[in-house]
Amino acid sequence: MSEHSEHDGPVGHVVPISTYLLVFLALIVGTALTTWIAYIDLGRWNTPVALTIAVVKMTLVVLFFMHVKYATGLTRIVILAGFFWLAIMVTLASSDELTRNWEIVPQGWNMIVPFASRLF
Amino acid sequence: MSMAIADLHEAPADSSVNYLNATYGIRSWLLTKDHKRIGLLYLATTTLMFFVGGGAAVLMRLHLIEPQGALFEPETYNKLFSTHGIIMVFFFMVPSIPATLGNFLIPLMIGARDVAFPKLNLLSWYVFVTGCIFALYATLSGGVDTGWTFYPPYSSSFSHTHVVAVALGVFIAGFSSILTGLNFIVTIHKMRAPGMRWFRLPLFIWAMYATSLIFVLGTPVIAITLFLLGLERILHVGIFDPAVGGDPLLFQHLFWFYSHPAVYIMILPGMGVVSELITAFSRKKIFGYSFVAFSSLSIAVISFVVWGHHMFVTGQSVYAGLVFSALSFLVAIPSAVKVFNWTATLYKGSISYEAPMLYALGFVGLFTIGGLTGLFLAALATDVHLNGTYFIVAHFHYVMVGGAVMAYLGGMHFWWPKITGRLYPDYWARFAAFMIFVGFNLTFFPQFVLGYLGMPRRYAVYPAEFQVLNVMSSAGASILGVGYLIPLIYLTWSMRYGPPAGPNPWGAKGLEWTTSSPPPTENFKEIPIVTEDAYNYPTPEVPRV
Amino acid sequence: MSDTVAHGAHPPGFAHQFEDMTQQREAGNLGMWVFLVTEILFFGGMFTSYIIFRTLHFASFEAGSHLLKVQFGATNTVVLIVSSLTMALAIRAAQTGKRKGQIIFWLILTMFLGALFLGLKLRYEWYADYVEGIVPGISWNSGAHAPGVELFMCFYFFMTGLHAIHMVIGLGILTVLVIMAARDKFSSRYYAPLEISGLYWHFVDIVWIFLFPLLYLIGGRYQ
Amino acid sequence: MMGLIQSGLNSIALAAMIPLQPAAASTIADGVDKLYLILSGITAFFTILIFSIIFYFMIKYRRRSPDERAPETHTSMFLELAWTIIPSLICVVLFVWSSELYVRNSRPPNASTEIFVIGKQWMWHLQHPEGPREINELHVPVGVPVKLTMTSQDVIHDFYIPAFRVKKDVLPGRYSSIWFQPTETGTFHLFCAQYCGTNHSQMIGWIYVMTPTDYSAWLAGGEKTESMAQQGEQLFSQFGCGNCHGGGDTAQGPSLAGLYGKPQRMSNGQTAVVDETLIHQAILTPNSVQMPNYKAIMPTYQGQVDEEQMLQLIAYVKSLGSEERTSGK
Repeated sequence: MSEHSEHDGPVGHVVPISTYLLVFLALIVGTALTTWIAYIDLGRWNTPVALTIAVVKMTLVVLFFMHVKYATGLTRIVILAGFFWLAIMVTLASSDELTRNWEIVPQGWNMIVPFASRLF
Repeated sequence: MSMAIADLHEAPADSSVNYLNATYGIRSWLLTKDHKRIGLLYLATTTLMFFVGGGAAVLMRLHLIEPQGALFEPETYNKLFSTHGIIMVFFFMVPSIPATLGNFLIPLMIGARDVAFPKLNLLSWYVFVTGCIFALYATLSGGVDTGWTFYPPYSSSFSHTHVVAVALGVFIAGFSSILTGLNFIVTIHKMRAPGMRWFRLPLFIWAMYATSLIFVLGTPVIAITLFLLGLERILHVGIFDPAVGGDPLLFQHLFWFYSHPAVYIMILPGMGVVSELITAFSRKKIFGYSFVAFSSLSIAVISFVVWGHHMFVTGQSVYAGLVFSALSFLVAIPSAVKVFNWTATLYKGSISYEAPMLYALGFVGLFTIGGLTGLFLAALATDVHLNGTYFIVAHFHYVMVGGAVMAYLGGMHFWWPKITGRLYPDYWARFAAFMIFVGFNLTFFPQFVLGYLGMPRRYAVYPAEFQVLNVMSSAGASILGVGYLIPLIYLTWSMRYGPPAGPNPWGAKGLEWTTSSPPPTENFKEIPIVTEDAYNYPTPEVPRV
Repeated sequence: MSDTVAHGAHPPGFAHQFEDMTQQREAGNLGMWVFLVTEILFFGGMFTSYIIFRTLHFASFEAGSHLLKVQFGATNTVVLIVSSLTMALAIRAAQTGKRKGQIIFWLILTMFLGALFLGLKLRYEWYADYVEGIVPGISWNSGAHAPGVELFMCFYFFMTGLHAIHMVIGLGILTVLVIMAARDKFSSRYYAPLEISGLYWHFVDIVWIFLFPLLYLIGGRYQ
Repeated sequence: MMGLIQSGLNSIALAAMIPLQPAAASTIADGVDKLYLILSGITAFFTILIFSIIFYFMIKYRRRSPDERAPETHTSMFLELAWTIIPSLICVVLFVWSSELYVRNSRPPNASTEIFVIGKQWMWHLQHPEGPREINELHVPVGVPVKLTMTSQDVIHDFYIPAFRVKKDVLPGRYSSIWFQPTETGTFHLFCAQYCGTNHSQMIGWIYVMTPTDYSAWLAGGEKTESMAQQGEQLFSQFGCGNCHGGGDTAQGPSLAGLYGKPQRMSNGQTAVVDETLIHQAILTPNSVQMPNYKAIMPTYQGQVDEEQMLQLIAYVKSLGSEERTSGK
């Protein structure tokens, strides 16, 4: 049940136009930045940087365009659950697919050492 | 079934207007937005699918009486077990308790007029029926022979059967699950009656909430997986094809990401039902309410991280095998907690043995066996030997049939007076419960031994030394089959001829028993205000009102 | 809880199973978010597969990525971001009780941008790919590319195709909204359909925000 | 409780009629059986425990009058913790035990005889390194570790010998392996345990475990054939592989001598061990395993080399071992 009461006038939070425009501008800058960086050789960092920018852009859209900044905790938990489950899928599926070619495990519990050394 | 339901309105249980006789005619049923009527629509559909899938099972067991196969060509046998698996898993077990009992009971139990989105609820049923039609069409027009697991490259490139039609049916039915789960989550969050706090909810609601989580988080993955499989089959290109660097095992990962949790879609609602039954028939508050409630949620979460135990022998990496094995053992613990708490609830109870209670106790026993034999399959070294044999078949039937179907029947018998306003003959109900229990054990216990002896599953013909156990299993299956027909007969009979039930025939607690049987269209004359915990059965200190 | 809403005459759009408008609005909002979570996992199955194969066959995926037309990918990203802004403004117009003409204007502009996205994609990317022979299963020049590139292109078409299907559904929803707005259904008290559809539209935008770098910008284009 | 009686009766009846245990004929079997027995013990213990408690409560606390009320009992934190922690500990023990066993069982001894297996709908094709081929039958000597290298020509199959307690999927496009060391002579079932189509249940065969002398006689008795490595060497020259992979300064591809089993840096920056799967990839999709310092000029042999020839080529590459050779011939 809802706890907060609403008066006359609009239900829900009205975001000022200036905020929308700022967010929009940030998104455009982000897009330009990703594209520009793709043409610069950062070695192994190209993908992480591109994805970081994408995550920032997503966060902006979710918080402002989708009003999550003004939403209840429940909404946030729901969203986080979605990403958490996606992370489960990626992590555990990769735990097989990306370790198949690892050298066959040594005898007995000595395997923990090479196993751990692959992780770090 | 639907004919019989349509007849109901001619015999109103009491003089007042209820959801069954509020409006008349087929149209009023097909366009209903009442969660109770939608529950009954699901009941009719899933019952039909159950007997289609069950028919396939009976034919399979008859075929296996002889080592060389008594009845069919191998191809036909393969289609039979595929049909059995696909229909039973996707079109009966998954929607059974959630979509029938869940739909009927959730608003009643939390004190709401309806689910949050009644139109969406009706739409889910139509989506489900569409899925059923695709599956039935494919079955009738030649069938499918991939098994319910659809493993490529067999399903994508080698099978000559109606894979795409069936996969499409499952895909469509998946959306029905998603919409139902979504509806339930929002209903449980937003539609509870005043005073119905989370820790006052009946445990069936907790179980349904956990189930809905799996619906919402798992089903989209099977949808996209089957979508990719269909594309691969139609276009002859795709990501599961090793010829272009793809990986058939990736399909298995994505498939089991849904299909392992799907096992808990089947068993969690059953656990919820049993929590209701055991408390009602022993007149006791549940032992360890919060432990039972949280074990439902933790089962839902853990169920998503154990899927790799289906793949210990498929060429999954040793490392992943170790991770998945460890996680798989985890899921045993909340299940054990539940079993112990149910048993402890009986302590000092006032236990009576009407049919629903017999089903519930049967559930606890069979689920215990089903759960414990799961340990053999979580353990890597024994799984290597048992994977892909009849041991697996026996294990998951103990969980899904001995567990979930027993609970479903128990729940059906428990709430039948509420649903129809009529009582059924208890003698027959107990007889059927007994017969199902015996038939079930005779069917599936020998399969544990068969599996350990090394008989692989999905064999149309088998070496002669396995015959004795197979014949025992087939004999059990015929008892089981008759056992399932008996309730169909007397429950249908009771809809017209059963004595009126009254609002609370069992003396049970819970909001659904405070309204008339059958309930009025909007469930309650006035939205109730909840002031006490669930299962607050009167004790000697507190005189019964 | 606002009693006037609960016990007075039912406002437009009020459904019987709810106690009041606030409960109804919250339920609708939560329902949409739960649906979007299922969408995350629906696309997630594909993203998971993509991430795995991209790691396993990095060289082929890089080669495949360079077959894509990055200028159109970038342009379309901007187009979608603008459409998200116009969608947000359409909702804001309803929220602040603006005249229906203004709501319809923003909605139509959103639709136009959505259609522009699909048009660019169809004409300058997919059709061009078809002509070039880099559409696996339909027009594939097997001699010119390694098998791993075919795998990449499968992913490219499956993922962008699925995204495009979502765009088309979005355009359908927007059409309904325009009709509803034209019939004066929305007010500052009731704009739930707009708000919920907006969430969907933004979600589709977010999917593209990830598809763009993941598909078009692998390994850098600096070579 | 009915289940208990039922199960009891079942067990007695079964014990009288048929064995409850499959033959145990490999070094792996005993360990697995021991774990199986313990697990069965745990299952029986808890099943009997739960059934007896339920049965006892059912009788002791049966409702004696319709108005009877049950006294209130309170949740006991001690009990809750006990039945959370005890199962957890049992699970930890089981996990450690079974994983250790599994890891031990999955590593073949270094001196294993290698046999090559191809699964196809619906038969098993096997070839000994000495050359003899078999269909749905496998002859092996007792007491010698045997390693199987397996691949599939079409769909996923599964190589399963119940008496040895070994099982592994056989996949297209990849090589999987299992090993076993028979401890008893005799004839044992070979099953396909992964559903593979219409005649899945006929994709079965026999494993003949023979004394070493019988085995040598069997090997000598068949038609004289060249060893797999020799057959592979012939293919190697037939396809002209030696032109580039023959070693020497002017060679356009890497020398294959001593390559097998060694990690190699690929031009995509990743390191991969040269194993069966990698050799397979190199022949069918050369670009996917391109090595630095060499030009990507190797053509694909897709459609020219079948699975059987592939295994012979692999056997040849493996036979090159680590000894340095200057020419392919």
